[in-house]
Amino acid sequence: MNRLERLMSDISSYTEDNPYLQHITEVIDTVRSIVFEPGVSADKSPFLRDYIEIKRYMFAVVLAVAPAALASIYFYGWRALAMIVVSYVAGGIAEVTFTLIRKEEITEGFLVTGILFPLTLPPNTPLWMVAVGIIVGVILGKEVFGGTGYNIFNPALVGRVFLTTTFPVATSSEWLIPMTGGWAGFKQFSVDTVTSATPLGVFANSGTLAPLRDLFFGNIPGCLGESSALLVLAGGIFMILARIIDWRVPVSYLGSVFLYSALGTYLWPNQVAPPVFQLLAGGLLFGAIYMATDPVSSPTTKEAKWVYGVFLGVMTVSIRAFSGYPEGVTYSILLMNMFAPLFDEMVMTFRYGPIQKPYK
Amino acid sequence: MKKEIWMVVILVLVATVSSGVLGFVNVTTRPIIKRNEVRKLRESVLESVNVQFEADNLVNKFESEFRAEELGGKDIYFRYDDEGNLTGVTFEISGSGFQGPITAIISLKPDLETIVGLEILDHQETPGLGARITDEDFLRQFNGKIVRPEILVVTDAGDEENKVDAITGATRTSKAIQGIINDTLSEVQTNILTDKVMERFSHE
Amino acid sequence: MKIFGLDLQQYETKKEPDFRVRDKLETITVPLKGGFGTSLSPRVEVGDEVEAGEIIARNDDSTSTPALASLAGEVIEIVKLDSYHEETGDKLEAKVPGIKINVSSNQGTNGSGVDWEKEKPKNLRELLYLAGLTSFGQTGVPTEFNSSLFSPTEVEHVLINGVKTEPFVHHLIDYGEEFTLFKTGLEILARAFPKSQIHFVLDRNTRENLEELSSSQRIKIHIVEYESYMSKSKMLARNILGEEKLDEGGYLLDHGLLVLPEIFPLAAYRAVVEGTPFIRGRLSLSGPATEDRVVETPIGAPIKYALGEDIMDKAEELTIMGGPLSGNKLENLDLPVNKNMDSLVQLPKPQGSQVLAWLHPGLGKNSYTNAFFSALAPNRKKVADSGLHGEERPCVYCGWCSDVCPVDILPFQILKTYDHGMVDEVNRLQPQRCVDCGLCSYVCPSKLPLSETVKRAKQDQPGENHNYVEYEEDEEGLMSVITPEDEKGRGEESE
Amino acid sequence: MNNTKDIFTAGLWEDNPVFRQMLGLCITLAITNKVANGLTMGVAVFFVLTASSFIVSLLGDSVPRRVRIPVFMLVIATFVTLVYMFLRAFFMPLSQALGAYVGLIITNCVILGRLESFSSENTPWDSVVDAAGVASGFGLALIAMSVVRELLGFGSLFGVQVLGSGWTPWVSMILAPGGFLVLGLLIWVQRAISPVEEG
Repeated sequence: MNRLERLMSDISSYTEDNPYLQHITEVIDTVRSIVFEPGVSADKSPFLRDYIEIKRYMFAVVLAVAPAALASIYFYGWRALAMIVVSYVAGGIAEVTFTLIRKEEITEGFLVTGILFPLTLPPNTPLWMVAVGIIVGVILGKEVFGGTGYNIFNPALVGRVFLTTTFPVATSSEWLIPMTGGWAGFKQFSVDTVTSATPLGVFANSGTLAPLRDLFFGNIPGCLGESSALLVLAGGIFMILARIIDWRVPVSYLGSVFLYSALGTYLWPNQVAPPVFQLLAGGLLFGAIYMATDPVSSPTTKEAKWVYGVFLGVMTVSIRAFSGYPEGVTYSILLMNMFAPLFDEMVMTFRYGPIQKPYK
Repeated sequence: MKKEIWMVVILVLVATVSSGVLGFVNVTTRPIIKRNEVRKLRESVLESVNVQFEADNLVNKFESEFRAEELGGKDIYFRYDDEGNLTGVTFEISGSGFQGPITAIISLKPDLETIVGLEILDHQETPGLGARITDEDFLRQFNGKIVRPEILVVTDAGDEENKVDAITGATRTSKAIQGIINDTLSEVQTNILTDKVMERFSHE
Repeated sequence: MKIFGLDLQQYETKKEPDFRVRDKLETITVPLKGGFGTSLSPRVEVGDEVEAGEIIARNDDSTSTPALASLAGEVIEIVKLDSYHEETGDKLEAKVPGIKINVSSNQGTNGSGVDWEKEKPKNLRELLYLAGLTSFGQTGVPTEFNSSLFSPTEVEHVLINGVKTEPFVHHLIDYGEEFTLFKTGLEILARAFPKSQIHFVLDRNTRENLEELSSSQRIKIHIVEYESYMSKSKMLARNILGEEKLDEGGYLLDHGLLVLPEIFPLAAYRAVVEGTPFIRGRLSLSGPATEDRVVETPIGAPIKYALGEDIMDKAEELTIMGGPLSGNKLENLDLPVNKNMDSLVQLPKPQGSQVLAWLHPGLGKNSYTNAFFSALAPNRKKVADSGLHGEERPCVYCGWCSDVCPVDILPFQILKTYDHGMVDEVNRLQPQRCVDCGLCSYVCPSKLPLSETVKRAKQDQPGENHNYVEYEEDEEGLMSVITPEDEKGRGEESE
Repeated sequence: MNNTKDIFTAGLWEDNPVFRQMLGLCITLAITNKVANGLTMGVAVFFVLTASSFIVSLLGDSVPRRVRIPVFMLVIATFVTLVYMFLRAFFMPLSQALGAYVGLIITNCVILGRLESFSSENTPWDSVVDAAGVASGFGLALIAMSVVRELLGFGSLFGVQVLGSGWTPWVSMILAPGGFLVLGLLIWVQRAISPVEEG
């Protein structure tokens, strides 16, 4: 026990005893458990436990998304980092306040939401909107359902949808053209070359396809995290290898997008973009890898994951091609989030048979 | 048996009283309601040709400016100058917007291609977004634009005579307005008006 | 090394255990219950002199197996011993009676064997009963005596479980030197249960050369993968009986399967051929917090003495009876060794207070996930301790528990529905398939009590016979057992 | 329940039709994006509810049980139609904003519910007080919701810009999703102030 740890345990026991400070004990304990691994032994078998824990589990996602976050600074300047910081601070305050009022435990899920949320926003989103969005996402998307583990929807996407419906002008009408070459965005705070549409928007309006090479490496306007397909894919492969996400969801999602859009391009060439463009453009990769795979809001059985992914793909291509929105990843994931428990239930019924009610 | 009769009696009684009261109120308010509707239409028509009016001289003003005629099941308002020359045509156009039907009043020059003015009568577009089609700034853009080959509502219109700026963030509604104008106009031009207007021209 | 799998072998200390014999004892306490059966009433009184191998407690009325004095000496006390629930490891209120003997001689018995090839099967079974060997197995070994719920004719398969796949646990038999004896033991078993098939199941690492065994038609050899759950008798039974039968629940002997530990053939050989009853047990000690050894010791010797004094130096570390994944915490090292104790594992307490542990690369940490970068450092020694490595959190539905489950159930769903008291939903999820391997709790990042909950859900199953016997306390505070026969009767009544 | 004040406050707060009984939500969600609409609807419902409560309690036992629903509907429909024509005649823009929802007051379960459960069994005075309380509660809910929604959605109250011209409108607040969100949050607030007794 070193000095720092002793100090923290002193603070913790002091706040516990003090009637005025009691309600922040939870915060102190959370900080303590974040800083020091608690040396608690298992008291029931198995006595041997895996070293994995929720903090590391969540941190692995942050690690996986870090390259894409760095790239967003490269493309759009340090303002991208400011958005991430605002998201963490505002969302963190909302989370802690809420859990203190509701006298619940502070959980680590916010580590992930806090960074994924700003990466789904356009690079020129005003900072105060980022704060509003993450607060709505954390409170209405997660805490009202009971906190991490109980939410129906992906909190980051709830925040994003709230922003796009509430501030449509600010969040979906103007896009920035990313900088490239040399140090690009690392040398400046923000970018102000404006364009009116993302590659998907351009396709919806005029049927012009952006070059695939740009889509892959990231020289295209779009949301912060989605600009470079390469880095998103790299993060996805890391998470699949680290078992943080299940490979079934992204594979079935992307696969069904590919197949459906291949068929769609053949049948309705003016409305459905060709498959490879579909895969690389917009937030599909980011959504398939970081959002659709959110363990809490997606199905948990293997078979249901396949079904979920296929439905996601069909819905995304349909929204992109036949609705008023050029992009459909967010809405399809949120919609399928609602069906995730149903898919699980169907799989369980298939595997174990229906629920027997012996006394009825 | 007595119960059933009582039931009928009560129902009849209540219904009679109710319909009596409603009938009375209806008779009193119907003219007012009718007047309100006509008024609103006339206001829009007058606004579309940018004629100033006061609330109390609305009727006079309208009747002095326009002559209404029903052609092909559609109310068309013709406008003449002092010498009796046809100077404009005004009628209602409608079609589906992003959220629901949009009805508007459009005024044209006798060539049936140059827009004099556009007014929105009714719509259900998103407030703050699509609903901004009722903004003066948006509508005034149409004044003087020429529908040839068709009007285009685009993001950066420039000074072209058949293009207007769309509403930021409401691409769908903007496109809907574009569609409504082009479709209705071509239909009205070919089916109803051209002959009639030509006839007037030659006649006068 | 497996990229996509649970590789608990990384924890293993590969060295061969040190075999040793303990027999310098002053007092021993023979527990009157060990393994299956009711606890016995003593047949001796304080002051009696007993011989090594003499039956000192026997109860023919209820299902039980005789208890034998393991060393010669004078009975000095009848004591009450702490008892633990065999499934949950909780300390029970009721006590087990034990006979404390002041040892006068550390000499073994001078019994004489029989020619097993000429004996009738019935006599062989009687020998096993009198040697105190029939308390093994889930429901005892069937004999003509009242040693089991079942009769010998119901035994269709006898399975010797030679699989030791839980991390650290050692085999109790030296398959090199003692192999001939062991093989003879198997043949004795084949004669004792003439209508049944003898199966010997081994894991891949145990012994390479097995041709000698397969010479006999009656003895079948099975080799299973080295996975931590393979040593579970229910898991082994799947290979022989098929899944459908097991999912119905009930005892294994309901389906004619008798599962016995690997020490059984050797003990049977000694009882029949050498005339030495089962008075010396074997116990393996292993784990990162201690020295690895296998000890042969008279039954009734205190655990800490049996294993050696140096175990006391490690007393602050966690001692587990059984394997680290499914065993129970052993708090009292003064308890005597009983017949069905076979392994102790000592795990160090977690070091704790690692600053920002979740940011460390964790090269020395074995994990189901590769979120640690230990997969990149395969040669680095992997640390094992008894730590929870995190706090309990709500389930995040990562699905790892169902991924590692060897029998394809959904532990997190069982936990969720069980905690909400949704009985029908729990039953639908078939918790009775669980083999108690503990892997679901092992991998859970939220540190939820998954395997414990599944165990409880399994016990609540309608029609599911409890794997273990239930205990009641009698007037004297001693443990009396509701005999499984009573239980069977009760079950039928209530349904 | 004879205390006039109790009857009134029950309808206004503890048994608030929107926040507690979850009645009349269709109207509540549809028309509360502007305070003027909310207020008008509140007044309309107030008039219809008190008037029909009064009439129904006067009719009292003379209405046979089996035809009570048709009779109630007739009474309500009469008053609703009155309001509808009145609004169309004298408040044209408001009546357009409220659209079909004025007509739908007829099917507002708040009204039918009060008539069925209270007015038909109580004295005219109690009935009117109860109706006034419930209708005020309904109006209160409408106004509370529309204040939040108009303030955030337009930055204005009664059409007057109060949050400055630089206010970015929260469009979703004007749309249906905002209605659901604000309703949910206000129910939360109301229940936090006076918690629901379990059981």
